[in-house]
Amino acid sequence: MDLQRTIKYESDRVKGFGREVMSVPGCEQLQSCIQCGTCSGVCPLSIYMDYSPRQLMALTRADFKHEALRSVTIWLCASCYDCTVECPRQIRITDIMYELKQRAIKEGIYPKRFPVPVLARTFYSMVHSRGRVTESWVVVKMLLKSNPLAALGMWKLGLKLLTRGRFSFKMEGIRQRDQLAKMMAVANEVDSEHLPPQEELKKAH
Amino acid sequence: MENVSQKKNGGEQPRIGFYICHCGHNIASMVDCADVAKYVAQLPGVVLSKDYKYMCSDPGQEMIAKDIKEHGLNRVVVASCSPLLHEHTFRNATEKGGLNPFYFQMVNVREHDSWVHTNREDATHKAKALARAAINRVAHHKPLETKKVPIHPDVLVVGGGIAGIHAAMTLANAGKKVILVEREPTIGGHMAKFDKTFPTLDCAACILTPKMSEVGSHPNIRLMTYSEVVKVDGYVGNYQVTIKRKPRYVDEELCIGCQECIPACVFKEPKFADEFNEGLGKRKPIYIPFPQATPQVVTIDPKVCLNFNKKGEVSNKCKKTCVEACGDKNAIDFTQTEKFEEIKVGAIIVATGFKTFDARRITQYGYGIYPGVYTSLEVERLVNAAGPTGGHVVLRDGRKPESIGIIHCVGSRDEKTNRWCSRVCCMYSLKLAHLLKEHTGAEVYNFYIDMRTPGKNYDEFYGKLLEEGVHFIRGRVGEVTDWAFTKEEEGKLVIRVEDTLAGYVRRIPVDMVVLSVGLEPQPDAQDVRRLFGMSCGGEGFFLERHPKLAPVNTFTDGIYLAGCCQGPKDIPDTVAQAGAAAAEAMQLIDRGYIEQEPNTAFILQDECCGCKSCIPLCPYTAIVFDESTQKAIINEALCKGCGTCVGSCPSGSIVQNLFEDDQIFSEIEGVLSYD
Amino acid sequence: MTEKKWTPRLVAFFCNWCTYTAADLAGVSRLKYASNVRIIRVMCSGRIDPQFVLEAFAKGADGVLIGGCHPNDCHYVEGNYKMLRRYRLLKRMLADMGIEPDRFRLEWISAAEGEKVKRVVDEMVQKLTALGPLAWDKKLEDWDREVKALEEHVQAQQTTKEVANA
Amino acid sequence: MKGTGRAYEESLLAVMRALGVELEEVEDWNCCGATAYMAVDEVKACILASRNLAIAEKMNNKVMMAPCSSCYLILNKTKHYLHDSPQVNSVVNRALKNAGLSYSGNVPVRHPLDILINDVGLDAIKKQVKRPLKGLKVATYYGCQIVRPYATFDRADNPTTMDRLMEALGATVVRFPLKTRCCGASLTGTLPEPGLLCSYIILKEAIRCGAEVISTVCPLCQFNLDGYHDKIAAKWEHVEIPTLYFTQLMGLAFGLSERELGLHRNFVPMKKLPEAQPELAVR
Repeated sequence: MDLQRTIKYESDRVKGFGREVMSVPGCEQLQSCIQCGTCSGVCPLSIYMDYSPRQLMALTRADFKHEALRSVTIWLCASCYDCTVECPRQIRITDIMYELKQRAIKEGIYPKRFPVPVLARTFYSMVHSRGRVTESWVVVKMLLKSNPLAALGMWKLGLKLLTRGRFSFKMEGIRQRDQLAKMMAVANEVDSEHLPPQEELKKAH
Repeated sequence: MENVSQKKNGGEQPRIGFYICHCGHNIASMVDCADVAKYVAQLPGVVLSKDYKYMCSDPGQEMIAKDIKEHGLNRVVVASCSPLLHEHTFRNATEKGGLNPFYFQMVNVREHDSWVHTNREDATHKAKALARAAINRVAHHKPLETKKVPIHPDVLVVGGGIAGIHAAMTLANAGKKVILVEREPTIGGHMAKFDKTFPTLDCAACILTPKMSEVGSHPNIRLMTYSEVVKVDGYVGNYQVTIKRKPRYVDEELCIGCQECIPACVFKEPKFADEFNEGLGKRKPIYIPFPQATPQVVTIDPKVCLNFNKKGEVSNKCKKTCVEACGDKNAIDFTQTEKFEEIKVGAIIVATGFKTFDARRITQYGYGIYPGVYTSLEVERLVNAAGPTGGHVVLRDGRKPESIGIIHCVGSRDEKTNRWCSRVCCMYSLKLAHLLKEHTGAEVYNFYIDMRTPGKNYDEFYGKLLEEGVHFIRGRVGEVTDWAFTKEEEGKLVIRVEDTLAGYVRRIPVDMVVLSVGLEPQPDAQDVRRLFGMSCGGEGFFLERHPKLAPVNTFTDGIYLAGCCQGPKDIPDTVAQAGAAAAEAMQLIDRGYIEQEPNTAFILQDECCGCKSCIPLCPYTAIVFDESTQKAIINEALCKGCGTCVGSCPSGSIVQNLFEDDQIFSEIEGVLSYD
Repeated sequence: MTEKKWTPRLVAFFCNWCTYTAADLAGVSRLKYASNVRIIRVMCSGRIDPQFVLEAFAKGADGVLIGGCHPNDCHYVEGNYKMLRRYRLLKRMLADMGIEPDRFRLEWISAAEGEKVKRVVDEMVQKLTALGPLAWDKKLEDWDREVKALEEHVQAQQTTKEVANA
Repeated sequence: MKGTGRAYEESLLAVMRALGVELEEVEDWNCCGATAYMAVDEVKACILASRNLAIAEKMNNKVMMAPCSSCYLILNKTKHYLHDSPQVNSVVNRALKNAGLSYSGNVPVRHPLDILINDVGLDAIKKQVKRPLKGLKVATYYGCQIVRPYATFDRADNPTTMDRLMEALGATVVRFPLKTRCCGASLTGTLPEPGLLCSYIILKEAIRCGAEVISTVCPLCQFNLDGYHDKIAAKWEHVEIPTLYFTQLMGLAFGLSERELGLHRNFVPMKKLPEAQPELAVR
């Protein structure tokens, strides 16, 4: 039997992480969490999570940054907002999940080959460059990046979609891409921390 | 202006003594008291300026009295807490020094300064400005006399729950005449519905009903059930209260409580939802809520009685078998109508109680959707031997539950419904867990956020429940549904919850769900508040004058609070509070008179131009027009001192004592002159 | 005293029963708000003479706040309505005199609303800071001077007329 | 909406045409920045959404109708952020300005369901019903994002707008406790098991409640509940029940053709269709 020490020392905390998250608009209420577990109780995905949403709130507030950002939980969140609506302290848990997802992507510490963040990034870059998404390409790119083998299993569904006119490989895009680019330029100015380029990400794993 | 005021005060130069209180660290930590005292010392008219640790203490008060004599002070200013708290104290100290008590002015540098600001420099600056204003103002003060008004010795108690019952009994036993008004047909309130009481598990009826019948027969108590207060006039010591007496169609004097009319009713079976049993049982149109109801008088419900039409008018369509059964007692009287009665009292105790949270508001717990979901109050009736099932716990479909989930904090500690902790739910949930286990032998699960058992022998009771094998799961339930995912869940109600201590999300199938509903203000609390001139806190419970030092007083003198109308509390606390309210009321009426703040207004007859614009403004019709002199006159006995007429007199000829124009102008100048 | 940055001066008239008590509650609850406010207690908002407001502005206040009981809740039945009537009129008059509407405000604050005292004071101080100093006392002086100059001018003209007539 | 949600677009346009509601596509719209995008950058998601809002405002429309739950949510969320957070507001406004756009917050973002019930009204809808869905048992499935978290036109815990709409069409609405439970759509593509389980539970429960068809308001939900029956059967059990857009059901009741409503694009076919009722059609 492998024994593991589970104790946490003060040095395991990244002091200020919780404060930082709680200073983001929409995440302030986390301060008043009473750890009642309603969020986990209503979450349809909590049955697959390593940390329950409640635990994730506690970890975040207590500055356990690495534990929180490495958690599968944030990638399992389907944004159904049930927790946000039910929380007796009106904590916007879904928004906090988004905040943690963003941080995990920025820091590049999400689980390896885990498809959700890859989808998010692929979706993101396509919108960034073209203004719209073409579902087929997102899915294909995502599968190739995360799990090429699984792609084979999806062909059947794809075929069905094609025959019903619901799936098209024609690239969608908006006409005024420059307009969007200008808008994004402002955001990039503000947000000096750009996404790490793909290569760096690969190195990180 | 200086000269004018001196002339008015008999030409006497003001010799002002100024004191600033540290209030321990409360003021001193944010305001540099010594600096303020130094600043005030150099203001005109100030003879003496001191800072002191606790001005309200005996030495503090004695210091004022001593300084007045030694330094020949004729004005006193104290900067400390709110005048609503200690103005009276320092006026007394001023009087002790041989001055008229109204030569005093108070500066609020705690509630309005040190407690609400964060920058010491700014707070000190503000304290100086406020002190300066008071120094300016006090120079214009005049000697005044308080008026003594006799007090009516009777007390009105509103609400006949355990709080009202105890308050009424305490007063009545002390020889005071009490009028107890209850809106329902019987007194007893919520407590009468309970089965057992925590933590001792003594039977609620056994300890309550003797008190109820004592109230019913006490020579000093006049019991008015099925009645409501509709109007309150007057002021402390002299209230005129109008009480509406609803028709119960039974003469309370003539009914002897034999209840022979009930079986005689044309409805052979009881078929109308019984309020006392939370709708779980049935009653007839003529009924007595429960066997020990006080008074022992039946009531006829015109909404369902056949002798009334839809509009509630007597139709005489029924055979009136009840009247027959009553025979020559002749107690049933269909001619009764709503009556209004005016009474006079000196003090009022408001004990109007609470309402339980409507569990339908939290749809995900399925109350009103799944028949297996009950409120805690319904379960109180289910486990009660006198309840609708004779104390047998059977579900609405007739089954006996094998597993029961009790959900705490339903409508408590929830920003979306009620923010506050209802204080009694943890303990009554434990009690119900015990009783349900005892009655059914079922597996009982308690779902709680935090277990709150702070009370004498309360935590021991929790320990006992743990030993009894009741399951405790720390987690607020997400949902109660009836869809099954596994075999074991089929035909059951499934509680989905995170067991936060074990760290798992769990699905627990049960037969019966008990929602421990919280306590909230009565739906008409706002109307009652207006009726009695009280305030409500943000959550809607009546506001006490001070949370620590005046917990049963309201902001209106002579009106006191008892029980859950002031906030959720358990029976011991309610009884203690009811006793306190009774003592406060006695303190008032036993003194025999009250001193009224001399802040009434008067009209300078030489300056009044007779325009009459003040007359319609007075809500108390205290201003009359003297046709012979063509001037308005204020009846001081009727004036309550609001000053509305003063603020609108076009010729400036009305003066309000304690709030004279000069005094306020000098205060305005004062707060703005220090920069 | 060292040279301090200008901060607005806010004079508040609070009724004894509701708003003054609410301010006490804010204190007891240790809510924190701007220290620029100076509270003056009156028994009822109905007591507040329009002259008090004018006097406050004239003596250098940058804003005036009036606090009374909510409608229907007045301790003296309807003093707050009387204040409301005066407030409406006074507000228009002040606007004519060049005082921005944000400088004069009436709020119903019940004894339970300590939080509202904080919010209203903070909001008002924020607005006053944005508006800058009113310095009405200086303006009044200017007006006095103008009026005086005008009077002198008229008088001088009259004198010249008289002289000419003579 | 040209992709997987194509049938929604077709049926929505057909139904709105029948009811006389004028629709105009937001010119050169861009992606709203839904769930996946939010995960990468919230502010940028808001910028994306605000571009659509700004264009809609420029086009002088009274209302912006967002038929997809995700878009509806994100556009509303952006409005909230712009209102509540000065930081977000300033960045977004600068971004808009840089692109020569502006948004004042005047155009409300509303869901077709909201517009149909509250503006068009059930009476007007009833008038269009030519083939009532008599006897058809419908489970109304709202999913997550239209009533959560910004429940503006219906209750978050127990929405009823679609129930009332279906009843107006003549259908029987079954009691369905999972009407707002998440379908897991945002996961199915990436983490099949949890996503599929969510769908499986919803389908199974709809059948248990006696429904013959699930009515949905969101292209993602429709795709998710409709598209994976074989996978669910392989993993758990065979649960087959058709999932239609509420607009498709409306169209059927209005007597529009199956082709017009894009019914052929659904995977699980609707077996039981309302029969034409000549006397009603004549009237």
